[in-house]
Amino acid sequence: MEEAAHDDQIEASGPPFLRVIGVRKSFDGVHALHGVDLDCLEGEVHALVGENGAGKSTLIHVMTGVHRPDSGSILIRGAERHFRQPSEAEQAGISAVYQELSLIDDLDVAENILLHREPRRWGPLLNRNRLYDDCRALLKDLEIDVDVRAPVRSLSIARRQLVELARALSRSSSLVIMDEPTASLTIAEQEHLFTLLERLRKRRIAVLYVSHRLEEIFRIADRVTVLRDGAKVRTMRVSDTSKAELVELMVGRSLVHELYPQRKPLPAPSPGAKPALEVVSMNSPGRLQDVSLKVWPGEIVGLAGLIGSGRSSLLHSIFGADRDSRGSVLIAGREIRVKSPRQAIAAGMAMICEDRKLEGLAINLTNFANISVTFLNSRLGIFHVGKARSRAREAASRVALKARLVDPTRLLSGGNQQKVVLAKWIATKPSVLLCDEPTRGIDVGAKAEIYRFLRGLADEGVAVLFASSDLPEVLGLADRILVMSEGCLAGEFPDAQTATEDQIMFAAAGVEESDRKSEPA
Amino acid sequence: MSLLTATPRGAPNSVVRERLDYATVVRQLQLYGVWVGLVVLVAIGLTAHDFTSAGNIQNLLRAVAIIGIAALGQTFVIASRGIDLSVGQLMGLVSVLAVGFMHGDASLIIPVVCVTLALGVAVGIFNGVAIVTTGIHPMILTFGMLSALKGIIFLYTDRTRGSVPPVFRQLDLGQLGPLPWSVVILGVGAVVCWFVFTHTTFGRYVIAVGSNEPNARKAGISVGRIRVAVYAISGLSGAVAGLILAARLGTGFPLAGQGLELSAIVAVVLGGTSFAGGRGRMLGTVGGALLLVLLSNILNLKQVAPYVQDVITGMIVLAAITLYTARRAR
Amino acid sequence: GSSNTGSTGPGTTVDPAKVYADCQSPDTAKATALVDTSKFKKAPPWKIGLAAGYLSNDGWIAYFIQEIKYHASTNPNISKVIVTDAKFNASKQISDIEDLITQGVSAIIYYPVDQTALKTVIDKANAAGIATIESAVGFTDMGTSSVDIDYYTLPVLSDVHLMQSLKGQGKIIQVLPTAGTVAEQREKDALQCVLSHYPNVQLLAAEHGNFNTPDAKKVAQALLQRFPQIDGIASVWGEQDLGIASAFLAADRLKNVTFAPANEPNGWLKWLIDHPDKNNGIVTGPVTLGGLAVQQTVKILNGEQISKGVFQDSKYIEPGQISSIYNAGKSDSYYFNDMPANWQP
Amino acid sequence: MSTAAGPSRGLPDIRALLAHPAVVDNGRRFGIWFALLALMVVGGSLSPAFLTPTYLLTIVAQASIVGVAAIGVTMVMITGRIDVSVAGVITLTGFIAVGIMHGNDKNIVPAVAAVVAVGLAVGLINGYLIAFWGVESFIVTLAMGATLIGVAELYTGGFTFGDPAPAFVNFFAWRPGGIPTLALLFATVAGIGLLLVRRTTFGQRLFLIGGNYRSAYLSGVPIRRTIVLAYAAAGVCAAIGSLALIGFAGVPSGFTGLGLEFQVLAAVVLGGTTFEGGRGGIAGTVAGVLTLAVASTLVIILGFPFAAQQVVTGAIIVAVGCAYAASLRKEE
Ligand SMILES: Nc1ncnc2c1ncn2[C@@H]1O[C@H](COP(=O)(O)OP(=O)(O)OP(=O)(O)O)[C@@H](O)[C@H]1O
Ligand SMILES: Nc1ncnc2c1ncn2[C@@H]1O[C@H](COP(=O)(O)OP(=O)(O)OP(=O)(O)O)[C@@H](O)[C@H]1O
Ligand SMILES: [Mg+2]
Ligand SMILES: [Mg+2]
Repeated sequence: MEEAAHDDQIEASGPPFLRVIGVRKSFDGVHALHGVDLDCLEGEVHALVGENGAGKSTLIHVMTGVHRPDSGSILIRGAERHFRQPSEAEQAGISAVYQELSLIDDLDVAENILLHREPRRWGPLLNRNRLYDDCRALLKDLEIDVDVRAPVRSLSIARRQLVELARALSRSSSLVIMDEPTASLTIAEQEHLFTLLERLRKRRIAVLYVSHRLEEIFRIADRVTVLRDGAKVRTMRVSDTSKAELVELMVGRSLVHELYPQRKPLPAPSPGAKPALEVVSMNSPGRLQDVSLKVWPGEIVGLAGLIGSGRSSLLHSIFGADRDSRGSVLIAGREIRVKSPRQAIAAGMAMICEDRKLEGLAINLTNFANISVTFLNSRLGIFHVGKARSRAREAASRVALKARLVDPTRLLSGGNQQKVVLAKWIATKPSVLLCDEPTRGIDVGAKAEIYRFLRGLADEGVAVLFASSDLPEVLGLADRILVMSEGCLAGEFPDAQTATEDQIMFAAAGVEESDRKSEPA
Repeated sequence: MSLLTATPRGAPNSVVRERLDYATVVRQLQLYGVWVGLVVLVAIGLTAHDFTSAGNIQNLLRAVAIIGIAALGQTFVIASRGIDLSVGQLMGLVSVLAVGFMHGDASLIIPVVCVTLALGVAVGIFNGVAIVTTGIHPMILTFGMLSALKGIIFLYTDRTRGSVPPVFRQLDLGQLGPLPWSVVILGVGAVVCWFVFTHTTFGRYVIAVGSNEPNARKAGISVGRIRVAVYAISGLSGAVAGLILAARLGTGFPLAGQGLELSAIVAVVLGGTSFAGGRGRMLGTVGGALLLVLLSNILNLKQVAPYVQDVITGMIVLAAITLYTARRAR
Repeated sequence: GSSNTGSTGPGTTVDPAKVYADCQSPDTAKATALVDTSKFKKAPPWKIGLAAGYLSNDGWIAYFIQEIKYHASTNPNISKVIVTDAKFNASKQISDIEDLITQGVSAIIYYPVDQTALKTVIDKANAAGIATIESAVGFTDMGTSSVDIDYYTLPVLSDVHLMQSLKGQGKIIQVLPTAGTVAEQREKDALQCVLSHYPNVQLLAAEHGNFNTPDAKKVAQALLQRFPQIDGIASVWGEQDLGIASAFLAADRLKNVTFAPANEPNGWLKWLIDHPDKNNGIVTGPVTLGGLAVQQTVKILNGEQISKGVFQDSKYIEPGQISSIYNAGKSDSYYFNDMPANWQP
Repeated sequence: MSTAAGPSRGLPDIRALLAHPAVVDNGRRFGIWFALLALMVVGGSLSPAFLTPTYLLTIVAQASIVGVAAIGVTMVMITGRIDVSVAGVITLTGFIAVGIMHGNDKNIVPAVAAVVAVGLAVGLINGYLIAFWGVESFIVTLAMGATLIGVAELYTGGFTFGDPAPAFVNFFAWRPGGIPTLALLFATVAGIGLLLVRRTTFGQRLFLIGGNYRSAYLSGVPIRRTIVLAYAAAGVCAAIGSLALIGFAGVPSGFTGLGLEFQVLAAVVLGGTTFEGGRGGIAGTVAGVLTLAVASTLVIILGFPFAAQQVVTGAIIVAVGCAYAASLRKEE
């Protein structure tokens, strides 16, 4: 491992700013990291890539003291450090833009940017004038146009991301870590970020950059480290590798399509056929604008878009989970009233949510409780445990759940937790399945199983509409792709097999076809 | 020109989401409800005989001081998403101990005040440390503390006991200009708390911790220390309120603090501080305490029968709280 | 006053009269001082404030207040009674009295949450020319006047009867009202004094029955468990005795125990009538105290000279006589009183 | 790799054993029963009569008032909400019960029906405000409790009028087979509660809501209805508790129910139902109720003064609560 690290070093001018050696971390038996090495050199942009759930964010959390590693060490300029809190990492010169936004909604922009580093007067007194002046100056310098006094609560996701960025850059740190900073930015904003990164490089600041978008990496990074299933696969110079190689290293197999089940061409819908799901003019104030779509039985439709583009909002609206939304939903041609998920379920819909722990599972309860939630509707209110158990067992075996029903869901791996979610929904025998990031944070093996499972359902005639931020996944799994941007449908790719990542990206980032030509490739 | 000013097309995302929706109305209510309530009450009060007499105004103010001061500390706690039920009995304990120790001796005032204030802070720190280290729900912990403190009061004395030196009684009876000293303390306390809350880094951290604890931690804030500090402040304010209680009663009455914590909490909530944390209104809290006292005063002056008073007060609090904390359940 | 026929058992070497003489209420002497009330004299109509320390505690208080209202209504000079309720909050009672002063009442009748805590505001009322009449919780030399049941004499009377019935020998428990109240303090002191004359009576424990039946029952159940032998119960509140009796009955130890005479809630009278062997008489703590308080107030407002304190005598009523104050048509929480039917709740 | 950690001095095995999920889990589930057992052993060694069935049943009967009310509150707390209006319900329904019975056996049925109806109504209002308006449950039930006490005062004018019917009192003084009827009542309500929580879809939903409100909503659990029902159950249980209180006392209960809400809360929490919801259950609550009852009897038997009883109660709550919370935190 040592040798590998030396091989890849660009300059050997003293120890790297930060070196991570053999870090391991597990959560409730899920091994998120097992033995990762990494180093970040001054003036270098180091990219970190890996599939969803490879452990990138966990590694970052370990480096910034959010999590403590189970074992392994972190060296700053050659000296070992144990960060117990984020503040200690910050003092050591590390700042981070986390993947999930880490702002405080109840504070304003300036208070957030300088949180815990406020300009003071006479000890603990807040110097408000300087706070706002400093922030204004900072944002001006970074060319970010946000009102410093605006409450963060009122900002869009993209703006929050920019504030977050400003916060990380405002620290005079020696290492800036960015976990998917471009995930919600428009093309213009992304370009701007890259010029900022250039500036950092010039100031000899180390940057650790996580992204799913490989083009970005080839544009800005010096070296790249690939993680897979919690372990480092390889670190190499960007100039020595190719996109194809990176993909192969990330996925761990040379043939990507093995991961995804075969697509059969759908028969053209017969004239009288009704779509399984039809959405007409769905609106939700501030979130969705006039979205209409159809999904045919047996079809898998992928929803692509930037973070905050409204994919989750759309799925929630269809599922009746957004009270502010207006629009009609038709199931098999019949308009249904969906003012609550309950009604949606009764109409034959099912929805796999984006965040398992927040929206999908009560992790402290047993798998049985979590699976049986959707079929608790016996008339007399008496709970036939035996019957329910056999039904749950059947559902669990269909998704090949590798855990006992009586186990608390909290103890399961991410993949198995997701299978619990799947199991609870297939137990309802839905005709329309909505999935929001169905493979987020789970390992490749489990992903492949879930893809196969979804395809299997489609083959049985279920209509599947899924949102994903993982473009290869959208391209690989979907029959048809819809792209969302800022609450609207911004593009459709009727045949997913012929679409490319670039095309989708451009549509998602809100660039008209005409502009695209002038963009640097 | 900045690269980032280009307005995105469609742009529901960049719309500042301050629509006049339900949540906004609730927020406005939380901000101004208490003042509106006060204005209405005063208008009703003006129709009562002698409402505006100097004597009545002073009575009102004196009555506000104790609840108001305890509620100030409670505001910090609730803004940080906690609750302190022990503060009422703490007030009782402090008042009983202060009276017992002084026993009419003016020379003991300063040491006794110091000791009892320290006691309040110590109880608060205990609460905070237990909550932070074990993760126990603050309502349970401080409820246990409430029982324990009540017991300690009765271990010390089971009957009214002792007296305070006349000088000490000036805290309640004496005046600075038109204002009773206790009200001066409340005023100063309110200003200090407001200042600390809005103009120091600590205040920002309390909001951050109450609003989103994990993110506050990520920003480098020592969440544990902030929590301990807010309970310590609550303890301190409870002790100050307890001393004023001692001055007001002039004697150590073991049951004196009973139930005061609930009045304090109601005052805080009426003032617009949200139980969900992340938002605190110090001056609103004072307004809330004033509202409670004014209500009782006006009902008395209007000669409303006591039982009816209880129902009216209960309903008003119920309605106010329903309006304030209602959010769209989903 | 009372007259005990005196038993002649082997243990009774004590003359009750001696005990009464020795265990004098600390308050009686002070109560005889004369007070000049000319400065409180007012022309009618009078508005009277009633500052209650609490309303919702027990039936006795409710009847007491009703008595005040009734007697006020019979006096054409009294135009109104304004009631405030401090709900056991000493600080609120101060505010309540201030509010009454603001309203310019002619006199204030009050029963305090805590006596001493009210001193300043009472002085303030007096300084403003408003007479203050303390009532119901025990004599105080504070304010204009005090109209009370003697919470010291009443338990002494009751305790002495208990000692006599026990023939000066045995083990007793004391069940006290709510901790921290004046009544509780005086009862403890009274029993201590009485016991000092009866060396062969042993006080096993003193616990709180809080003036009410369920709490007293719980306490009694535990005490029954703790002490295999209990000969006597020193409790002067009939409502507590009801709970104690039911606990002793359930434990099948009722036959061995003697109750001190307690006060006169209807339910307790009924129980005594139903259990003649347990009937040891009662000592009254009459709710007519309310009427007395109004009388005293009227005297003051007329500027008459009064004595500082007035006591509503607690009488011992012989077992055979208690049916005279028992009212079979009324609820258990009824108290014998002097109000006409339309004033009865 | 490097620095594989693990201090291997002292008692690593025992510590590892204690940290084992199964031990932690069972410790949490049964800890309160062990505490109860320990208290009984202490009691038995102090007073031999303590462990006689008669006396133990007496304690159960004593505990039945808090116990019955706690069953309903447990359901509410499993959903992650709270109900402190219990004392208000007990007080108001207590007056209504004796007011309607008026010492006459004929009136028992209407009285009981009215009491249950009022408890139900209060529960429905609480539940409606909390489930449909999303009002903070602590503060709203607090205000509700205060209002109910005001209503009780208004209703009675401070007087208790009426008496419990003789048959009612006799029924609760009865000990069929040596078992006090109050203990039977408690057992029955607890049994029904246990069935509701363990064996009905309603019970299952309580846990799902408390475990994760959002996921329950998105899975089609009728959240509001379930919460309203839980509060209704709490209201009904409190009303039954009020009947138990009258039965226990044999006289009108007046305002003696005041302050009971916090005893109920303490018992539920000791039983392992957390404020955050999704955990706990009826069995634990029964143990919590009995533990508090035995503890408070013990301190009297030990001859501790009133003050010490308070301190001990507080200390038990703090200690058990902290231990429980700490064990949960370790798990995270
Ligand atoms: N706090 C946590 N508790 C339990 N498991 C966790 C936690 N954080 C991460 N994991 C698990 O650790 C694994 C790695 O997750 P991590 O978030 O580091 O992946 P990632 O590479 O950042 O993925 P993505 O590209 O989706 O951001 C996943 O299986 C995830 O479920
Ligand atoms: N409850 C809400 N209140 C206000 N705004 C919301 C709410 N939910 C979402 N939004 C906003 O609506 C926009 C669309 O968000 P949404 O989560 O649907 O996007 P997404 O494309 O699914 O992104 P992600 O990849 O993060 O899931 C975002 O700007 C978000 O801030
Ligand atoms: Mg990540
Ligand atoms: Mg989404």
